[in-house]
Amino acid sequence: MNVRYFPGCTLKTKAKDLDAYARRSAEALGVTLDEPKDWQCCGGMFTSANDEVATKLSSVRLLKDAAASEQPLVTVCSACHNVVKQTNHAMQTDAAFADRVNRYLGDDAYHGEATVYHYLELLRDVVGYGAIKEKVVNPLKGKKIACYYGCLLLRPGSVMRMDDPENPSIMEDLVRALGAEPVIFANRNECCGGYMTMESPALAQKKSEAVIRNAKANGADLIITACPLCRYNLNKQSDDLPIVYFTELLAEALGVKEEPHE
Amino acid sequence: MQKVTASQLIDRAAALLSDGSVSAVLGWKQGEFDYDITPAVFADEQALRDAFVWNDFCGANFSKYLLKATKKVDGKVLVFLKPCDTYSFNQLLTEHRFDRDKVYAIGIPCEGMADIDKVKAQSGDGIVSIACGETIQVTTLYNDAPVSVELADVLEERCANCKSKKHVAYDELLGDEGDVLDSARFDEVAQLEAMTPDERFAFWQEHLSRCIRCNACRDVCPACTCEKCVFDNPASGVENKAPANEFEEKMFHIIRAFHVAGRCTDCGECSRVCPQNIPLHLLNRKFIKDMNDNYGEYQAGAEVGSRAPLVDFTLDDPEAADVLDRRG
Amino acid sequence: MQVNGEFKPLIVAFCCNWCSYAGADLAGNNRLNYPAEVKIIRVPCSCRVNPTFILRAFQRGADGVILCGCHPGDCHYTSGNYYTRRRMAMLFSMLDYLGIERERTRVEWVSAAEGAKFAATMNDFVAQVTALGENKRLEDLRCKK
Amino acid sequence: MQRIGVFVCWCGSNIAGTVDVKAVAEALSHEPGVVFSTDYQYMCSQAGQDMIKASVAEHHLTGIVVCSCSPRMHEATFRKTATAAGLNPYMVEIANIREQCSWVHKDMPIGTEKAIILGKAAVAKVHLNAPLTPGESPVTKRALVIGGGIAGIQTALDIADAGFKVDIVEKKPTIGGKMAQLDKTFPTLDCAACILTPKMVDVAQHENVRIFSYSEVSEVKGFVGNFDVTIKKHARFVKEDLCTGCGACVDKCPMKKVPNEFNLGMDNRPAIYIPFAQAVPKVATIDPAHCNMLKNGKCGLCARVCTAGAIDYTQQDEYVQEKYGAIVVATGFNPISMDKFDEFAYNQSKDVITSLEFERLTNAAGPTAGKLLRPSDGAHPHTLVFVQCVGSRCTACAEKGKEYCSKICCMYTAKHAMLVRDKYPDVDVYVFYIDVRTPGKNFDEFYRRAVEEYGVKYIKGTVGKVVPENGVLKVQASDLLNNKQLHIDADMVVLAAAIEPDRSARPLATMLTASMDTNDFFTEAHPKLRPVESPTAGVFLSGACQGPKDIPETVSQAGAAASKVIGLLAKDKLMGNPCVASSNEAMCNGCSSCANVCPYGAITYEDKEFRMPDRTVALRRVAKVNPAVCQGCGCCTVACPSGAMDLNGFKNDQILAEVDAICK
Amino acid sequence: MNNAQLRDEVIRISGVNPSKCMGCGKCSATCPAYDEMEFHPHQFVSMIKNGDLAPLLKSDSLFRCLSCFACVERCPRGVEPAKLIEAVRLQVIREKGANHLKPESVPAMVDEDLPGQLLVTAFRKYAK
Repeated sequence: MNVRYFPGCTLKTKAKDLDAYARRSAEALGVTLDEPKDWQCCGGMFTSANDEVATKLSSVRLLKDAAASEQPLVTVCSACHNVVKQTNHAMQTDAAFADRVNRYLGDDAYHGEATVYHYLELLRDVVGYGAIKEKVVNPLKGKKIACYYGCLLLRPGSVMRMDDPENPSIMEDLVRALGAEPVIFANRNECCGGYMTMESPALAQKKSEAVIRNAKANGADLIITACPLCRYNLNKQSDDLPIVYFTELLAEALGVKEEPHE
Repeated sequence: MQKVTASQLIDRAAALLSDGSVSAVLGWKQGEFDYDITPAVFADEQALRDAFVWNDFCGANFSKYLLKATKKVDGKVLVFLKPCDTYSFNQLLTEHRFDRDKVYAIGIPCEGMADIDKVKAQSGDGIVSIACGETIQVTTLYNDAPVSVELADVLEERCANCKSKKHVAYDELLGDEGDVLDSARFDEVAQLEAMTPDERFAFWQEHLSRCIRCNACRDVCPACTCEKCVFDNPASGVENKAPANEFEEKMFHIIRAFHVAGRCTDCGECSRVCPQNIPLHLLNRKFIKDMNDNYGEYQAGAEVGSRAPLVDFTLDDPEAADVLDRRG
Repeated sequence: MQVNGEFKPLIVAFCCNWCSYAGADLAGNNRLNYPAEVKIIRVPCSCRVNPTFILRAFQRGADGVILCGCHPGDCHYTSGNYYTRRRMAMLFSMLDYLGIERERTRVEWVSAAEGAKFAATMNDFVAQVTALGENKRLEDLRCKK
Repeated sequence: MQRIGVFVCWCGSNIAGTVDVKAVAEALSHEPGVVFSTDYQYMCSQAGQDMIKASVAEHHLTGIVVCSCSPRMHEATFRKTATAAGLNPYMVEIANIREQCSWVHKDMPIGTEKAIILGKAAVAKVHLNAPLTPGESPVTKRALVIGGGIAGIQTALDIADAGFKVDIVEKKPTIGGKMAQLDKTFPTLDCAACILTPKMVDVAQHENVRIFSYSEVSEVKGFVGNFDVTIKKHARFVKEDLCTGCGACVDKCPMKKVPNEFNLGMDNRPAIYIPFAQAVPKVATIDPAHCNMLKNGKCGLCARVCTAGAIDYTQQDEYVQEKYGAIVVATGFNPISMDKFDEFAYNQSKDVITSLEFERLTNAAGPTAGKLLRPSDGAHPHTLVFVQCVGSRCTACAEKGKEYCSKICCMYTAKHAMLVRDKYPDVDVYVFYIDVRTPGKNFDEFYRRAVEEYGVKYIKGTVGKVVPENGVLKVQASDLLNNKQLHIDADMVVLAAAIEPDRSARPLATMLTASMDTNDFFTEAHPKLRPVESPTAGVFLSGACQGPKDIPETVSQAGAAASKVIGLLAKDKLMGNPCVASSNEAMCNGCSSCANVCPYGAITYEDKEFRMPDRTVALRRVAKVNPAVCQGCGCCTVACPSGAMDLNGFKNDQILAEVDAICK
Repeated sequence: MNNAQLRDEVIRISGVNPSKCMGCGKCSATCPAYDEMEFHPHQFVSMIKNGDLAPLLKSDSLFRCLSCFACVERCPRGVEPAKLIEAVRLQVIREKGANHLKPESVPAMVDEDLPGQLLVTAFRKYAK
């Protein structure tokens, strides 16, 4: 099957791994990722104020493209996913906002017709973890993997509608499908410190440390994440515990992990 | 032209009669004119071969006829149902109006039925005979050669705006199954809604003042199967056999539309049989549209046992004033 | 009807026994005035009101019909007024569709404690119908004296 | 043709001040059928009523119109007068010319004119009145109580003590309900078992009470006074009449690893079990999901050790049919699931528990024999954090919490905190609260004792996150009064989970046609005046099935429900309200529209034979209204397309006659 | 804008009704940036509800919210404090010259691995 695929800015620069492994794994799973032409950066965060229109236009353009192609729109970066899904939700539910956006974007009005999936949702709901399990060639036996969700992937739960925001299992179930053992730890959905790392490195350090400490205390060998910023913050505080993108783990299990070209 | 032929239907009916599966057949036969097709009950193969017809003028919806037929006939009644008829069929089952076990229903595809007035508009008056084939061949007193009319050009309004080619009930299907369609049947209601009240009043006065209270709309309506109609019942307080004034026509039609609201499948029989060509379906569709808009999509007869919007509620239904305001 | 050259509308108010009729009684107890044009018919529940009653009132010369019941959720019979709400919404929308002035019909929820609301509603409704003038569109001249 | 008398009341100057009563009497005297018309100062006085009675006799009246105050005031009075005069009471109509005329209009001509019109409408209606007689139905002198918790037990005892038969249906193997699981009870701290178990024994031994334990109601038919109920007795694979409750089988059962539901899964029980020592009936039950003998025919140990021969592996579910005059719902409550609140790490740590689990943990008969031990490792805890309002007062997400206050949590949390501090003064106890709600006798005093005498640390604020790490629970919370975020290393966190109605309540409500609110609590007939009755006649409510309640409230409501039941069962016959719907069979289509809208389930259908015009006989489905159940709202009359359904006392033609009279 | 107008504007653009707050303190209990803030989430809600906005507009707390939405997710009343905070912050940075983050100060804060996402987000939050 074909889906529209939005990598986002960071996956073209500092998080090329996240992108490369996502592409290779998709191919191995029989999913073709079509990257729309001329996409723009999503902006990194969704401004919740309903009078902010301009900052949401790039996401709506992307969504319109997906709606026109009648394919779901898939993102892999947690931040992109959050922005695009929240924008789509606003277009569906806030008629006044949608009206203003549509005035900017020309004749064919958009009201949230596109379906937005996180790559994880694509794996779970479209490909199916059962099918993935069958395609695993390198089962990651014996590995204890902590799945770090951070904040953007699941929240707000009423909009993301991906998993229980307090007790998620979408990544853990993936880890099980890949043959490894998930490590459940309470700080998996607590913030890493996010962009505060610039202004208040101490805060980011404290938050990231708490995540790593909690994962370690529960016996993790490895932390996986879907967010380049989370990975950046956690990496800074981690000495021995590797922090990798979930797509890398997937590619490894599917036997398509080559060293990415730098 | 229709996709199944009369002879296919006759053969199948004859087979079911001869093996005893059914003991009577509800079908169409010709009336006074070729285009004047009426329902009939056929008891044996010979009768079928003599008189059964199936062509572009077989608009009659048999569902209502089952009420009497199933009570009169011992054994099963075979009935041919066009897609729109199946909705009425289900609705009557929802209301427990006949015994499903006494019916053998054969679904037949329908390409739409011809409106004789539209045919006449093309062929001219004085129709002597009509033959339905690839096209409709109309022989008139005043033309030397038969006039050829395309069915697609003379469809009844309800068929031009057909809501469904899918059969929602049958024991057996002849021909191919169709789909529920995305019809434009509410467009005319929306146009009326967009008029000023004065324009609307004028529109309805113009139409309803033509009513001669012949009761054809009621008598043909598959939702009007009351054991005793309120309009015939002196105790009901609204009994009136004949129109006394403009108000009463209006009252008759409002009450009738309200009585069938939520139960009307929009089969369009009322408008088809109205000798005065009053667009009665626009009253029924108004209720359907309002109920869809305010209480969620509901198609009467789509499934047996569903609960019609007027015998249901939710805690946050809109207020009457909001329903009006919403439309502006 | 015209009284000394002044139009006095005829208003029929259907009131449910448990809330609105009691609300009307309370308006009386508190001596809250409203026009005598309003004539109340008591029904057990607003859901007892058949559209026929409303049409009949119009046919016989009423200029406005108002239906009062318990607030949604407060029905003495638990759910009667929810049915009323749907039925009347549909009926009034149909009357509007036929070109009858929508201001001649109204549903109002009045509790037994809302005597003041009852009086205010009636004052307002009478004023509204008075402004419309006589109900020519739906009245039956034959029945009017 | 009726012979109608019109009686216009002055009500002193209340009416006569604004309405020319003589003119009204005069005008109405010319209405068709009116043979007598008069006025009087006080029609409701003895003299006024005597005048009416005399007039009925003198003028052979068949109908009466009283132009007076609101029928809500004196309709009953004048109906009695009519009865005394030998008329049917329903031949009286009131024209309300006081509240709805003289009191709201100031001008005499206007008031008089309106009063005449209202009088004419009443006269028009009386013409169409027919004598009505309330229906009678017998009363089965037995009550059914559904649910055997404290609410059901108390209701059953009160009914039984009044001399009526009562059956209790309890779905668990024993009665006792939630209260049996509790340790101490607030605000007196007496032990729950000490006050409950004697009642359990009383009810079991009462000659008027039968207990169907391990049973459920599977079907309810009929109506007030005459319910037909089917009770499903689940097979317990033990003959109740033979089992002595000795417990030999329980000891010998090799399958000992079944999570013990009575202790909320905090320890295990065997496949054959007696829920707790004081269970009533004290009879063993085999859990078929875990019994090896029932699953694969291997074992049979319990049968071998049972000296009473009570074990029966072939037992089947049994259905019992019984008739009842009244039904009491006492289905109780449960704590909500904590799955959606995992910021408290309930699914991640055994040391995060609910308050009900805490009850078991401090109960001498519980999994730790009453010792406060940390569930994860059995260690003595040093810091306890209680969190209030978990899932209560939660409007953010319907799938998650409940909008209402669960009412009992403030008090039981104070109790828990106090008991911990009393037994283990070395343990630090924090209680995070939003508000402390203690409206009850001796309740606030109790809570203050926890703070002032026992040193419980009450903190206004709540817990945002619990992180289990290296054997401690890292609790992050807000302290609103000090404007601080707190970080507490706790050993245990106790969640005051919101309570919700038992799951069995919803299907039961459908069976009983009893209404529920959006939270699945049963709705009372009137929130103030009829709080223990369901709007469905003959169905009564006891305990938390109607809303969150503590034990004292539950017991008082249980008694109240019992007294309502006793009042009903004390009658030999029920007199109905004659103003009920009735269907004209000849016109009925059998379409079910009326039954769809009936809030009381008063309409049923039957196939009836009708002679057709062609002399054949046809079966037709027709509606039948049960006058004992119908409350007379009239909703069905409008739903009925054919007009077959009509309402006595407010018939279509009567209302139309009023409309016509007003619009003339 | 005066305080009342500002409050109404904040309520309008955030789509949040602060009156729904029952004062449980869940937002402040759950906030990861609590200790960085002069005014805490529950105070934000209360100050906006009361129209007491002046101290907020001047406070650095506006720029300490991580937009992690923990308060939004866990609030039992659906108040969504993060959206309120953002609406107030927008009132500040939309003023000319009031950008909290200036491009010239960025180079000093970044290192080689810093993802572009971070800069984009920070600018969107802190500057107009």
